[in-house]
Amino acid sequence: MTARSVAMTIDQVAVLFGGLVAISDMSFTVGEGEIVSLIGPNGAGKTTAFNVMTGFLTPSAGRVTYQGRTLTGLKPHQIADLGLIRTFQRTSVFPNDTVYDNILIGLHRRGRVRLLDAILGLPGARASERRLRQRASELLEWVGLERRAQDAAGSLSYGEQRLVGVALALAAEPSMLLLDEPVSGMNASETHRFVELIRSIRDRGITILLVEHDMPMVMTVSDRIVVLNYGRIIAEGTPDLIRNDPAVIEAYLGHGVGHA
Amino acid sequence: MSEFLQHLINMLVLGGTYALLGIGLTLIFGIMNVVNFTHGVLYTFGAYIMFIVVQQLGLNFFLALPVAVLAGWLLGAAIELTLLRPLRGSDIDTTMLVMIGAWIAMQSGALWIWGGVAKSVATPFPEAPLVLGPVSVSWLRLFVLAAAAMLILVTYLLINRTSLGRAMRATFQDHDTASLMGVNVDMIYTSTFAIGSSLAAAAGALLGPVYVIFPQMGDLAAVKAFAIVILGGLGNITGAVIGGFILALAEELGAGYVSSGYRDAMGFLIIIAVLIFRPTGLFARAERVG
Amino acid sequence: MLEIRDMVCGYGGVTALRGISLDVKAGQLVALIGANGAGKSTALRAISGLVPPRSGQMKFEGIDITGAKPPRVLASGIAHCPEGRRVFPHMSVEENLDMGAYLRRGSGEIAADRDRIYAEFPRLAERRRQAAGTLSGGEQQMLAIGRALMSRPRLILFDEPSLGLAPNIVERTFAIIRGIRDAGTTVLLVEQNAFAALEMCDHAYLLENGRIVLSGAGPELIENEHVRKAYLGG
Amino acid sequence: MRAIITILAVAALASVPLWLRDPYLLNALITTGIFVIGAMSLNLLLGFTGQLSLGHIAFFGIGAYVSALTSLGFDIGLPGGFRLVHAPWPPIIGLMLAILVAGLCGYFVGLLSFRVRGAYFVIVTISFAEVVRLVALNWVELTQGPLALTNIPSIALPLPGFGELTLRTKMQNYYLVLAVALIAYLLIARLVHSHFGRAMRGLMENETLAVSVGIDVTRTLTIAAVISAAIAGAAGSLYAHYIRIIDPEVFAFINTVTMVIMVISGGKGSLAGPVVGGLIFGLLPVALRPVMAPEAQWIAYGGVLIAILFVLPRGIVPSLAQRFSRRRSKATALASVTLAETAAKEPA
Repeated sequence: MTARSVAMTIDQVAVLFGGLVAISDMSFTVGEGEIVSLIGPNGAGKTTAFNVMTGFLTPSAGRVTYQGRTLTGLKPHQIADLGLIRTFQRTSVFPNDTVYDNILIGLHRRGRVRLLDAILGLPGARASERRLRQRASELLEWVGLERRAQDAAGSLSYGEQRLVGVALALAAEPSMLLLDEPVSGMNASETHRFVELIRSIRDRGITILLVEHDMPMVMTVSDRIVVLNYGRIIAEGTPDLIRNDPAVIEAYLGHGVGHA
Repeated sequence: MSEFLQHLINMLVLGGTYALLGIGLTLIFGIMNVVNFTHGVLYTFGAYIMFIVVQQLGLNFFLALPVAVLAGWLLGAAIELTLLRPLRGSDIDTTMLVMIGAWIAMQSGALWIWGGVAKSVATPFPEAPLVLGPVSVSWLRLFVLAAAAMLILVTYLLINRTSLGRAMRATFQDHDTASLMGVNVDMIYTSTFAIGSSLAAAAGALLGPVYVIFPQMGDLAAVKAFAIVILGGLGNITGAVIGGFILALAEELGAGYVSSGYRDAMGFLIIIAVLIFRPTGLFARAERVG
Repeated sequence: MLEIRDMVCGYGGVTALRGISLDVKAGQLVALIGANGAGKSTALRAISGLVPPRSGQMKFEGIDITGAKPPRVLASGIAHCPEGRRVFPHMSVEENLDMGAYLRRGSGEIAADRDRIYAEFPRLAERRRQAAGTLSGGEQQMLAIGRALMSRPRLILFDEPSLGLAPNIVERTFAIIRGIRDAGTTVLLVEQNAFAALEMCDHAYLLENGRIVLSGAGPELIENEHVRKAYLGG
Repeated sequence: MRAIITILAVAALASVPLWLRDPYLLNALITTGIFVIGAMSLNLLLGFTGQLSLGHIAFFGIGAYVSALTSLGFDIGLPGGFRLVHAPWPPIIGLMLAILVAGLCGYFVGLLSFRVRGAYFVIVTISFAEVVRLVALNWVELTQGPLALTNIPSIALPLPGFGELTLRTKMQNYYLVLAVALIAYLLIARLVHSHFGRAMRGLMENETLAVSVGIDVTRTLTIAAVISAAIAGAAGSLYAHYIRIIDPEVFAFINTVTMVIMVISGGKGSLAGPVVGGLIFGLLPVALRPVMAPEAQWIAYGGVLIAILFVLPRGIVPSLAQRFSRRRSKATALASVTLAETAAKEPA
């Protein structure tokens, strides 16, 4: 690892559902500004790990720290306030709102004004609204959805909905972004554009943790890869290292997929 | 002490019918995810069937109970087929509001047909209660307890020992997969609603002669059924039986030692307390039929 | 055995299948491969009647089953082993197996079939009174397969049987599926693990965006340039 | 366009007492107006946060009782032999206190009941209203129980320099109700179009996602519950001082159902919905009275609720709006389809 400072530490985290072990003793770190991927077969505990990191699940043991703060006991919205923002595997949009309004909802953290100011329409609240609208337009442009701004988010294709999900997450001003299978359902050119987007996000100083099945995509974009199987880490390292790790090939990559 | 024993006896008698009410509601919620606001009306309906058969037709008291069960079954099936089947797949709020509409219409219908004057049913049991040491209990109430216990047992066996019951449990756990096993899910829904309704009607037919019969009698019964189901956990039959007895005990103690005016508040207070402190019901295995 | 012609199918405003035609010949193991969201699962759900088709025709052994509900499809001899196994978690192993025979009559024969499945999967026999939800993923997969067999189907639809299973269990599952075919039951298999599916099948169809774009024998498809690039990672 | 319709509607409503002389109809309009305010407050929860509260009448009734008791005074015994004596205060203070106390109750009920959702939430809210009703019925010393609180004074508006104006006539009360309704409407409109409104909408559409971008569920829903309860409390206060007699039946479940019907038929989640639905279902009984027995009316009531849910599940106002702007509605229709599809596809 390089001399980056550590953004997130996952320290001996375990999750049990009833008697079922979803994650056992998971430990790894993510450095500031790094792109790390978490891979492994379905049911290996990747999404569970995301849920623990973002407060949707309380781990049975161990702890997660982000920028020096222990996340245990914090609610999801409090964790979001620390700048740790995630996306979701399936449709992660507000389907009945326009794409533009989706982003405005995502800008919640930025747009807090006093309730009374908002109801009375005081200048402070109005100025804040103007700033939000400005910011929403910028974000739409960044992810390339400006032409879809006035369409209902639920009417978009899966690939576009994924982009809305990312724009929403970006609206929440993350310092670290957790992406849960962002390119599933995207075609090759959409995926290619998405990789560019991920890089441009990282270039703005945002740390990225990625869960993804699309191996070629993971291999191109990641600085480091963590491989999970049965709730345990079976390998960790650079894409080149992982591609050639016999344990990973046997448990996950299998026939030739690793050589993308 | 003897007063307390008397409360316990009353609790046993009441608890049986409450359990009957609760099982019907919990089945319908557990399997169909429908909050059945017509449950109380079916209770009222059962009581009026008792009144019609015994008082108006002059037939045997013991014959009236199976008639009420059958009538409840038919009315329940009719409600399911006309109101719920077309709304399959709608959200729970919509079916809940439709059930509220049906409740208003049916209760007003009862008021229209039978009027607001309370009716009573003559029973073949002796007036003099059975006295056992310090406590006494009327023969009618003993019969009610025995009949309720029998109906609960039949329902339990139906759910746990028959092929229909197995299909109901399978549908509750995963309706798509149940249909892949060849289960006619629509038929299961209709039967579930009909069975739940017939149990409510049976409870009404049993308690009607104990108290008096009037069109709004079902409202409190419905609330009690909700309290029981929440106590026992939605979809949990054993929980509903235990919940029925707990509610009866709380009411007896509340009426006996606090104030009789608050007897009927016990159900609501239990609902609020359980939902605040233990939202999945008192018995942890909440999501389960059987 | 199973003939599908121009089947169109979707949910609400979304069309998942845009007119597919395929044939499954008796005694074969036919694979349906494709990316996530290509419509593979929808195809199986349409065959078994969970999703009503918008248009097109389905025939099984010459009998029209277009638009038939699941119980009728099952009664005609098609069992569906759903994605994610979907055992009934609060029922015992034995009750799960009995659910598979829900439409059958004759408890003696059913018990005999159950014993055959226990003989095949001794783990299930050991756990016959245990709630299915407490089984491991692999055991649940065996139970789901056993349950599908309990209806004595002539065609079994398998939806992603390898999903979320450990590699060695996946291996075992595929061996069982081949065994089912070898014992004379026809199999239609939907699988994300394209390589494994192509290796073991007699015939395969490739589904992309709700359409069948390619079909042929397994080895043929493995050699196909497009398939190699898009699904085999090279 | 929308502003013009609103202004025209307000002008039309304001002109009513100038040409409508029938006191019976004016009376019906006033009580309807009071219930419309209640329906608007319910819509804030039901339509904008998606929480089906079926105990809403509790806040209305609490407002009515608080206001009545404030203006009537009371003398009750407390545990330990103490007595609490309250001398009558002006009704306008009663109105203020009604808003305050109802809002406070909304806060506590919200805090407790938003921990549970769906069917459970509905049942908690019903239970809450019933418990309040039973207290009103049984705490005879305070509320007179079933004997009702009578002779509640009319509201008097303080006019600086002129003393005060007691609202005795129907026309005066009509304008008071109209004014309060307008304030409530504007308040709700501002709220739902603000930052908070977006947070509420986000929670309603996709709670997990909303939480993940930093929206605090409890806080947002509680704010909505407080405002909703406070407005309902104001409506209750108007009711008490207009009818001048209240008994525990004000808490009857059927009154909540009436408000729900107003909201659902008009269109939940639309600002004008409860107004339109409220006017229809407030005045329908008046129109039906000469031709139908009361029981038959109630049967019709239940039947209409069912019919609306089958035929116009989205309500009158959204359905009309759809006709006027085809393009926008297409998008939403498509969106709801996609939503249904995801729901159908994703196993629970």
